[in-house]
Amino acid sequence: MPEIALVEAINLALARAMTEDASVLVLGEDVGRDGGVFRATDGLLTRFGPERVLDTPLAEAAIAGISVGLAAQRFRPVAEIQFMGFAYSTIDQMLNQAARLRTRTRGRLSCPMVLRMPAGGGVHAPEHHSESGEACFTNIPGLRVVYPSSPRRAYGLLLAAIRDPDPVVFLEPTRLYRAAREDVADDGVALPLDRCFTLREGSDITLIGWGAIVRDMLAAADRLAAEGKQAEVIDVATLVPLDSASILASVARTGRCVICHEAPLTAGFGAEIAAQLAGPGLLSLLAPVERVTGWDTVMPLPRLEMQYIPGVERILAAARRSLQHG
Amino acid sequence: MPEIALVEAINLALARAMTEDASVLVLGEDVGRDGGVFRATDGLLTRFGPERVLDTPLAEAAIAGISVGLAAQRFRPVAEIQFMGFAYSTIDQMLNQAARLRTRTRGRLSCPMVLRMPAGGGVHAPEHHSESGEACFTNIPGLRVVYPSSPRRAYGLLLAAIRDPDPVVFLEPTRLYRAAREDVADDGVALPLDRCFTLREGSDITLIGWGAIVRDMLAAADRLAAEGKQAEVIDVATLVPLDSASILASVARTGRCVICHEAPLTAGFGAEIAAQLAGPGLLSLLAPVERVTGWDTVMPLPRLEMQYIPGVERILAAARRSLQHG
Amino acid sequence: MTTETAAQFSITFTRYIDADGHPTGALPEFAARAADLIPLYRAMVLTRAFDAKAVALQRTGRLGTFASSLGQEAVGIGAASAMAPGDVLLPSFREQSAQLWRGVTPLELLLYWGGDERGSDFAGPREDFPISVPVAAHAPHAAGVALAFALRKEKRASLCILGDGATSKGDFYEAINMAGPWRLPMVMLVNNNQWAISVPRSAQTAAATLAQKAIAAGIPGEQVDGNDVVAVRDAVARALARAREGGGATLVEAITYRLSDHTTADDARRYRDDAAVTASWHGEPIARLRAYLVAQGAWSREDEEHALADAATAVDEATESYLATPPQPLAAIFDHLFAELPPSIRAQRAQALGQEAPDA
Amino acid sequence: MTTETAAQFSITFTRYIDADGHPTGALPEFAARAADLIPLYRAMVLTRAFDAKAVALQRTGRLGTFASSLGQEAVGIGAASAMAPGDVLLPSFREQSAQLWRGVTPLELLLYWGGDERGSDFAGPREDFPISVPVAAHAPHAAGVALAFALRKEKRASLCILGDGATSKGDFYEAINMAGPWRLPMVMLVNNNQWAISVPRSAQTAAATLAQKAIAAGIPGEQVDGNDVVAVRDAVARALARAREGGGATLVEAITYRLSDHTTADDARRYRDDAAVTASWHGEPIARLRAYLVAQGAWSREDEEHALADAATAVDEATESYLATPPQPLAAIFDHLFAELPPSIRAQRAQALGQEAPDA
Ligand SMILES: Cc1ncc(C[n+]2csc(CCOP(=O)(O)OP(=O)(O)O)c2C)c(N)n1
Ligand SMILES: Cc1ncc(C[n+]2csc(CCOP(=O)(O)OP(=O)(O)O)c2C)c(N)n1
Ligand SMILES: [Mg+2]
Ligand SMILES: [Mg+2]
Repeated sequence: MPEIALVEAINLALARAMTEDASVLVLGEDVGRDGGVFRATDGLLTRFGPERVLDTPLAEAAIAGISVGLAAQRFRPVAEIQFMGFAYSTIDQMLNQAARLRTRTRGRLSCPMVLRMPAGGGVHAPEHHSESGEACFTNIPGLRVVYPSSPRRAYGLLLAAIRDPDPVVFLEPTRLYRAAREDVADDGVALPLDRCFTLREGSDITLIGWGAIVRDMLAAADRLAAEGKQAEVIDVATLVPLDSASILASVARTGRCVICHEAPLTAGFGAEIAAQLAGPGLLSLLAPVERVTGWDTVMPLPRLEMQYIPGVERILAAARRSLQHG
Repeated sequence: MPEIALVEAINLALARAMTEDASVLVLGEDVGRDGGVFRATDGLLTRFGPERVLDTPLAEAAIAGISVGLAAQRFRPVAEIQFMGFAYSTIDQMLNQAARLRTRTRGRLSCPMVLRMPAGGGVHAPEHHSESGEACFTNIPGLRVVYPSSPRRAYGLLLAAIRDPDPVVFLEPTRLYRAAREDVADDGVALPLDRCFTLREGSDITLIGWGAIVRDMLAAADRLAAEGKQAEVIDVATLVPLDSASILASVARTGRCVICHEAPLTAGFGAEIAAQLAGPGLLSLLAPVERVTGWDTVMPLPRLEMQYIPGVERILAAARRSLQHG
Repeated sequence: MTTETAAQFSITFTRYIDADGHPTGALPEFAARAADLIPLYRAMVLTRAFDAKAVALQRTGRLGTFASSLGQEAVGIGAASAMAPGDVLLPSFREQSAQLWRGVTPLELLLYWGGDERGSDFAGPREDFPISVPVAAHAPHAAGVALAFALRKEKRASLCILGDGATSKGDFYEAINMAGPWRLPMVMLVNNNQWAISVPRSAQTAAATLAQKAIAAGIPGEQVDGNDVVAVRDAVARALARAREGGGATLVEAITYRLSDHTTADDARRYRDDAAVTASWHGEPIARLRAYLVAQGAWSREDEEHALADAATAVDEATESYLATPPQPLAAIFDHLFAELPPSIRAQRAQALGQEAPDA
Repeated sequence: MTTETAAQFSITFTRYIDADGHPTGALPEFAARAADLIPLYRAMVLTRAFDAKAVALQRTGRLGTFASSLGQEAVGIGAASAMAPGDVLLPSFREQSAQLWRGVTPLELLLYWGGDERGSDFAGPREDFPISVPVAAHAPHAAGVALAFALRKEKRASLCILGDGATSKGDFYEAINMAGPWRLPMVMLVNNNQWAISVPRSAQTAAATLAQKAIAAGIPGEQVDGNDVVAVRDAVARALARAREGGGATLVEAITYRLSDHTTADDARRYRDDAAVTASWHGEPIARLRAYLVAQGAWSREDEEHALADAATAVDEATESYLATPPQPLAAIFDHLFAELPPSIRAQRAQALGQEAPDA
């Protein structure tokens, strides 16, 4: 069981899915000979041939749109969008078409497609390459939104996403593509798409988040432990549908919660979790829910990006504030 | 001061803005001779000529995109998207371009444009014509999102949106286009873009929402009054930037809150308001925050749409639940 | 300076039967005997009867907004009659003629336009796409369906029908462009009815023809008289045959005229002259084919009466069933969202059905 | 059947100076005297020096990902030198040559690629757009800018430069199509360098030329040798002149070759043969124009040394200033978001700057 990077886990899951199911196709810009700009599809062309691994023309809306057509014809397209910054032109197809095909036809047609893309900043990439736009996809009924934060979860959740009979937007934390390494068994075992992952148990406070910031949450939990406070760390992983039960249960135990994401604060997906805490979770709360997020500003170019992206210190400050409360 | 319908108030504001500022242009599909499919631009072509009122080819992304170009050149384009269901292909331009032009150029170029569109259901329109997709626009730094619910607020807020030096997405409740009537003085007075509107004061519970459901909130408040409970009714009107202070102040007085919107629940913009109540507003809360929203399903075709759209009864049920709490 | 010609193109316009019903020359194989055209004629008559009924139902509050295809029946019938059953149709919102030919029932159409999703659960052509209300959004689906056929090496093709207005949308261009390098078995049929709501064809694009948009994609494009069902069928049949044989995609522009309002929600007198509309009645597809059939001795006044009566019966029966169909239960909103409803939405479903106290 | 020709088109390819630097005939007015081409030559040399330095800075961790224009310098210099100061440039991410000619400083370019927004606050061409990293997203902006000029009846035009890959994007087609009916003063220049990262031109579209995409929009389109700065400038100048005079938009395809990796983050050997790249060095724009100038007696080895030295100095000075420029303060993230910062974001700003307790 070799230690591999997150992007290699993606690659492994793609290869596994293609091996076990001939209807799985990979398509997108530069996914073929180049193996994808991050190498997520490296080697697949050689292994599965040009009828399973398709380099597309440069047109994101159509990449999503032809995937809908392929999926209606019982293929399972796994489309790659090169960076989340270029995924916004797919929203129309994902919202009006992919997410609705089953509903519109009362199940006659369906849309088992996956739209994968790297998301988030922190790799000093050019303008428009460091987006955290997940909130654009989370208020779309009929769509699942998945965002793993470790190689093993990336592997298992991508398998699940591909096997799922409905459309999934699958976000991959660019910052962890190479930085996150882990033993991953290529055992073809999928992880559930409707469950959060509790990465660390603790009774004093719950840290909840997704994507690259999960690593910072774990680091913050270490620091808190050194201060004598046990933080529970939850990787949401599947944003939609949300595993509210696990989240509410954790906060019911700890009474305190810090929600962390890289996307801007206002109407970021963290708001949904906080809203559930204000609703069904209210009686558990011993302190105001904290959100540690990107600022409500445009993601800056690389020179200031690390001051935009929230990290361990901001998580710690929020956690301490919460722990000191009441 | 004649009583006019909401769509006429829009028309009045457009005419006023065009009269007072020669850089204001109106563009979109069928906005010219046809006067817009809802007649929002009726008469403008005759009055201001084809150089101020432009019928565009059928291409929403480009309608947004050329507006960015016009705005960079100091025009103030007011672009109409025919229905919100067709606005999703503008998100790329609004998010990556319009909302960022000022930031990207450190203020050298800016983007004073308005993207108007009808939103919401309840008029038995065809498929894809009854969307409430505001959440797709609310996590976009640099963008304002405005959604009036009465003729007067439509008039004053549209004037403000057009005069604003930055891009604004302006949503108009289709259901109220003709149904909402009010005296409107064509006095050129804009309403503030950073303020909620308290439509009714009350000390027992706060009802917060936007768009067509505000009328149902008012009706619910009447019913609650008959039951001896005074509801404060707040029309959020400007979703982004949100007037958190007014909302928190109201809930600080009432301790109870029902947030209402037509869009689906999960990650709807109501979540942001609930999140603020779970955060800075927590100590005010005497009961769990209630959200009365569209279901997390695809907006059904007309035969079932009124069972999808939340109305007075669901608001009342939530309010009573809240009032009974604790 | 050297200037050389890098590429040359021409776009043809084809018609077989002129506005007065006169053949302009020999007709193609499938129309060799006039009687062979009778099914097409009857299908156009059925479409017109259906449209009239649907408009009437809307006017009396018993149907939602509806888009009539008055005067454009030859486009859909010509195209659909060129299809093999295994081909897949991806229609826009004004192609009930093609859908009816394909086996979508008048009842299904009424259900759909009456606001009931069951109208898109076609009992007949199970793989055909539902109507695309968003203009041109189905163009890339047609490319995807065609790609599926190509990958499976099936001799099938997809047929996408969209309007003149649709040729301004990025989706349209991206789809035909993708069809090029992959030689996708797809036919893109532009129903050029001269109007996109109030926007005339001339304001939509400076292109002299819409067929020439194919040149941008490196695929063949041609124009036909869209009121001549023979010309439409011939061009689409050739294009489909080439597509199925691996010859790639084709764009066909069918020139017709929208004799009706855009939809029942529209009042076309706001933006176009009645005179132009009246003039466009000359050469409309049904009268044209009737004139041809009559002149060929293949059609009588009695045949006409039968055809009208049959169409009326079919439409009336469908209307009765439609009006007698109760709406779906509220649960239907939830039950087709996912293959399996996630727990969070199961809870909402229960709440909606009032089986449980709500909790959000 | 009647089949008639509805429309005909042809696309020309033009070159003035061939791959070996030989004139293929008379040169246009602006190039009548060889000496007049020296500024263009020097600008190409400066661009190449800039690109080399930027790549070196990136390799040593002092610049972000960078897109070299090696071998494509004639496209941007030819185009920009055809512009009037009042025209507006909308460049993609590989058109530093055009930007430099327009007066964007090497320092500004380095700041931008070094990750500092101040690099897009051009002191020179104040109305030029910043670089468009999203492919083709700036095409509709160019149409909007052109529409602004047309509405104000100013004799100005917009020039948008984008790549061969960009011609697959809906934005590109929607923009040129809109330019048609409105006769917008816009020039769309396609820098066809044969590659979109790893995707070759042939896989991008089945169109025989990219210039013919203009036909879909009903605007003129032509091809030029993009390694011949005279041909590029001539075609763009004619197109701009026509645009400013109300003659509408033009698409110009400049055929060149990307001699470098896609960007510093790319390794082109993964997907293309070194041999093809090596072959493409023949006829590259700088050697070509130098050969011409030398043959005309307008350029000496000494001139060359001076040009190289001047370029090196300019680039070195810019590099020094760049490396000496401290980053913006964190407040800059907030201060250009809106003309006036709304209260909620003022609070975040304060929180970010640590002046106040956070509260979210
Ligand atoms: C993307 C999109 N934008 C706008 C609309 C609203 N709309 C419905 S039909 C129509 C005009 C379509 O014109 P055309 O493509 O020529 O088809 P026709 O109606 O003439 O059949 C418009 C603008 C829509 N349905 N979809
Ligand atoms: C909309 C969009 N999709 C994807 C990308 C990633 N990307 C950057 S450059 C590029 C290729 C562009 O090719 P081309 O238009 O030919 O320009 P070139 O790089 O050759 O100059 C791609 C796919 C992007 N920047 N924008
Ligand atoms: Mg039309
Ligand atoms: Mg290229």
